[in-house]
Amino acid sequence: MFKKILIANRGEIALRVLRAARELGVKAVVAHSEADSQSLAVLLADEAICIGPPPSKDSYLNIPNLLSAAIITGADAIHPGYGFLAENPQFAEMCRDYGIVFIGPTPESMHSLGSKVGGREIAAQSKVPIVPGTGILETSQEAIAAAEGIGYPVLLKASAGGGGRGQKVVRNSEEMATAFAQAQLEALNYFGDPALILEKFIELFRHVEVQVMGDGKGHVVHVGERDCSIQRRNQKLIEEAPSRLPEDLRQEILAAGVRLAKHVQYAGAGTLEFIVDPEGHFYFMEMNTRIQVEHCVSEMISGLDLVKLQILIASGEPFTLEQEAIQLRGHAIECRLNAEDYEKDFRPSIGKIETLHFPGGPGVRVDSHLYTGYNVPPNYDSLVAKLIVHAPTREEAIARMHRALGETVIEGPGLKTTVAFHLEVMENSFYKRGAIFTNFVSTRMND
Amino acid sequence: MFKKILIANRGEIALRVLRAARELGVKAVVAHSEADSQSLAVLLADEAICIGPPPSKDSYLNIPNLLSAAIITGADAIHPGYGFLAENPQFAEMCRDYGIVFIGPTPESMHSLGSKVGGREIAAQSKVPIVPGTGILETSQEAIAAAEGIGYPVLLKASAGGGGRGQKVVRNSEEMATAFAQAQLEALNYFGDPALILEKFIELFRHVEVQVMGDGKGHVVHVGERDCSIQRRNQKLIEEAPSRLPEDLRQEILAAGVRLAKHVQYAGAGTLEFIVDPEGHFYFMEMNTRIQVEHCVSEMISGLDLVKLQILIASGEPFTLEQEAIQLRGHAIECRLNAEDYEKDFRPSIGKIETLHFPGGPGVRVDSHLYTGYNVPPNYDSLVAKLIVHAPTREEAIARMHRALGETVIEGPGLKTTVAFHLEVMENSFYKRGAIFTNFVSTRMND
Amino acid sequence: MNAKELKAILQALQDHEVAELTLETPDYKLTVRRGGPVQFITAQAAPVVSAPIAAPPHLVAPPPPTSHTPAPTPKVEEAHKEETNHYAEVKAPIVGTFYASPSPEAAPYVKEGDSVQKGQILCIIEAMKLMNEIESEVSGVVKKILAGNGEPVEYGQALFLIDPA
Amino acid sequence: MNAKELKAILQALQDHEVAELTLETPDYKLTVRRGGPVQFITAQAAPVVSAPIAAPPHLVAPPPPTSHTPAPTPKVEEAHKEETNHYAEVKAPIVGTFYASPSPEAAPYVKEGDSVQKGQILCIIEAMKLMNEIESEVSGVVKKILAGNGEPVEYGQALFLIDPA
Repeated sequence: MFKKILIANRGEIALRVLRAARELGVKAVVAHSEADSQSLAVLLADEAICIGPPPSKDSYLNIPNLLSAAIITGADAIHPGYGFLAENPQFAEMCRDYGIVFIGPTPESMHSLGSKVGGREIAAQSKVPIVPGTGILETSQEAIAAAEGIGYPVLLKASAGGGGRGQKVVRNSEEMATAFAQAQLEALNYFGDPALILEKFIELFRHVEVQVMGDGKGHVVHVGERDCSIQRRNQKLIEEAPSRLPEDLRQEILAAGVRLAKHVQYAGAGTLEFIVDPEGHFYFMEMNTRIQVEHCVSEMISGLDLVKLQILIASGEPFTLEQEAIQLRGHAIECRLNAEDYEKDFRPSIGKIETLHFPGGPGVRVDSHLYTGYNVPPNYDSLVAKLIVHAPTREEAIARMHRALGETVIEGPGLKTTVAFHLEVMENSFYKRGAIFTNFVSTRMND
Repeated sequence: MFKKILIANRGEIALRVLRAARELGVKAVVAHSEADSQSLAVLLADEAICIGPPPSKDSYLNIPNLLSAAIITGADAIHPGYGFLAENPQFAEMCRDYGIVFIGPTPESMHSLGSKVGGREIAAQSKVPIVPGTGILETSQEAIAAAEGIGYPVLLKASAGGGGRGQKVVRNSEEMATAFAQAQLEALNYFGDPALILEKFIELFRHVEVQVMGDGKGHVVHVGERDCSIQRRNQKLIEEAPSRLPEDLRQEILAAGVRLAKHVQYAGAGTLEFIVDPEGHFYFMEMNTRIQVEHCVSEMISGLDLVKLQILIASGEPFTLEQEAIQLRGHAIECRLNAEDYEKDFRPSIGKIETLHFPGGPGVRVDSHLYTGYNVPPNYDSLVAKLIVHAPTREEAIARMHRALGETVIEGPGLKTTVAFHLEVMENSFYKRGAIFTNFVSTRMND
Repeated sequence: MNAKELKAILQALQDHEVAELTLETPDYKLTVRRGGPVQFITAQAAPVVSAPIAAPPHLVAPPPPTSHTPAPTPKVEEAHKEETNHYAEVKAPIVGTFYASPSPEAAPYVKEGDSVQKGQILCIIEAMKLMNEIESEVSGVVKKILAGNGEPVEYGQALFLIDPA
Repeated sequence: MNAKELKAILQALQDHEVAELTLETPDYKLTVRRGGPVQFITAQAAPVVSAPIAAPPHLVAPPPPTSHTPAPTPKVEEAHKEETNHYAEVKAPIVGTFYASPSPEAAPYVKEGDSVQKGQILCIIEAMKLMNEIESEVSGVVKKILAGNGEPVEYGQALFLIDPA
């Protein structure tokens, strides 16, 4: 086991890693920016070190300072959390160069899985379905020919792009020429590269992802799947486990996830994201080579501590957990409480926490770095707490979440959170009966 | 299902029942004393009603006011929590007389199980071992004769007594005459009745109890057992589930508990307390005909909500849960955080909560009626929070509890809690290896 | 200005997030600070009586959680208590149903303005089908009856205000 | 002006997002600041000065949880800052190991009492096996060296106090 772990992150995930380290009896140093010197992880840490000014690029993304911090504090491993440097293969490589264990997969895994193209190749090799699509297209004629093969509607995408920018939905061949020209222009503007690819456009789908844990030598187990379809602008807001897919489809997707992760001899915690259309077709989207925000729902139904397992695997402990030993039980839901004003289109909201009261009782878990008197800094993302519930059935879990949200108080001058949004979802009849696709927030919440 | 439940209790258990009611979609009225008008249960309740001045005897034990409160608020059931009127058969009977459902067993069950003698009779009928003992003894000669049969050491007890008063340990026949006279005198002084009985004295034992749930028609399941050996002056301080008894002994005790509860066609939640000596002999002590403080550890390992089940059973819902469907998983520990000064011999400590921070993260549950700004009233017992953890193994649960205690902050002017005591136990090597008998606190904590 | 008008003004201030209002007329002077005391000064009178209004939950002692529970509405009798603290309050000694008269047809035991003697029956509280007669603890004039006929009353609830003789 | 009228005015202000309004009529004078005090003065009455609005929570921020974590010990440089706030502080611009001299055998770059020029090398911070020379940002006299040779330093840690020339 490691002597000391440097936590290269902030907020609730820094606290999450600190808790795991503490339970393993490993010392932890929390690396923090100047804005986070009074964060809960820093206050609870065995040791803390400032690694830069508030802007992320100068602190949580500052590789030299983070590595130096690990070196001078005598840390022999770094946990990157999620976001920031968690999926940066250069960082993982530099950790290796300096003799520090990066708690995550190898840089090589991250390289090959990190790009859309690489992920699609690996999926094809491991016989995991991907959304039908093309390589780079030169002309709208080529695009029309490809679209005929795939079937309309199709999606034109910037090859270099991401985040929905430079994308155009094309519903028939007449629309293609104009859309192609527009998409090229946008791709050039956003990414400096006009190259386009084309994919089948799947309008209505669930976002389902498979949690895997691997030992880096080919032993891979899944810890069930999660449905993360409640999103807004591609940001997940509510996740649950298990999904409500038919059992045979669930098993097919879980098997596909394990197959792909085994193919790359994946090490540590990873998530394979799939889209599942209403007909039950599923397509691999990408793999997230890190622990995720929503890992907690998988922990609740499995009883496992995925962050402890990450650390154990990275430290070289034999990972011998067999699939049969992982018993998934009941249903878990996570609500992300963001410091945003739901009434005002989720406008970010910051301020000081003056009154804080989290729910308790059976089946309720709170992961939050808030404390009374804490100032939510404006520099980082708006997640302030994760409220997770677990109950024997989905119906009971919804009732429990509703109850727990009703006990939650996060107040301060000017501070708003998304508690009201989540209460509304828990009361929504579409949500209650599980009729959820990724367009839920825009189409199902105005009834 | 009921329309409305009156909660005839306070503190964390009032909140616990309120949470269960809310998750079941049942309205709840919290009956409270004047001292508890700002309690968390009152603040969160759908409705609250003051039932008397601060002293318990005038409020939480005031049967007419409680029944009137139920009647005028339109409640069709009363949940008594634990303590106060929870095991008072007269109250249960009066509820029935006034057409209000008492959420608990029948008054008849409570009557017969409530007395020591009654409990011993029922145990004998259902072939559950009891501590060898006698009926009322007239003379020390009779006592000597009985002790020869049972084997020394023996315990002389006031027949009318309880709470350890009027008890004398007798280690051989020479001591008997003096002890008998002293015990008679004490029995007369404390209980107004010099009658004595004699029992085998078991010096070193574990306190192990079986949680059962019954439907009142003979269907009874157990929800595992708990070890509650960490006590001080007969007050439980730490409980865990499962016990660390050998598997065959565990199963024997669980079966004995179910057998006895079936024999009385027990309804609702109940606990059968056993003492288990180092040689593996076990003896039934008594049955608690209510939900207990430590029910949470059983909830953690079973995933069940015992208070919801209590309410469902009392409302007449069919209770069809089969023993095989109850899967116990992992290990759970509960620490009772009392407002007491551990450094000063557990002296009670009251005051206003100024800084409050409860732990979170995986496997941590908090049941507490505290909130920032709350005044801990001096009128009631000192339990202010229950900290419960769950993990795959006992070792991990201890590490988790230690971590969670380290995150706990309950501060106010003059206010002390037993957090430091619990931290010490979690670090104690006897506790860690499970070498625990009820004398742990007095014999194992000065090393 | 009566209680109802005052309540309406307070409600308006709260609805519109107004922090402070000062109003002076020949009859009275009113200062309201939300989260603080209400000052109500009659033009003739010097004494200042303040009544707490529902404080928003981030003042003074960190408040109890109230976000999704209805804010505790200031009870009517609270206001009365403030204005009239030289009156004796007769409180409910038990939980039950308040009856102003011995039977539905009968006249009420007392009306506002009546003089009562110490020990005189003021009302009945029915609890568990028993009628409990509630006696006045003081002699004086009934200024206000605070509970309605047939209403449930909790322990300690103020039922009458009596101006001691 | 009655409650209803006031409510209508407040509503209008809110609807039109007016922050402040002053209205004078023969009957009254009204000043409303939303989020601030409302002044309402009848024409006959002497102007009323209203007290400051609900002050920001006078409660000091509840302290962060520290019960089982060592209380953050005030850093040495904090004290220095107090005493010597006209001095310039040279802070660590990167995380690493502080070295006072270019090599173990060499003399330190500077000693307390030395005069230094802007741009002069004060020390080295080793980070990831690279030696980073740290220059003085001001000219002046080195009053205090706050880091020890070979000590780890975090970002922003004060290394030198310099009395500017």
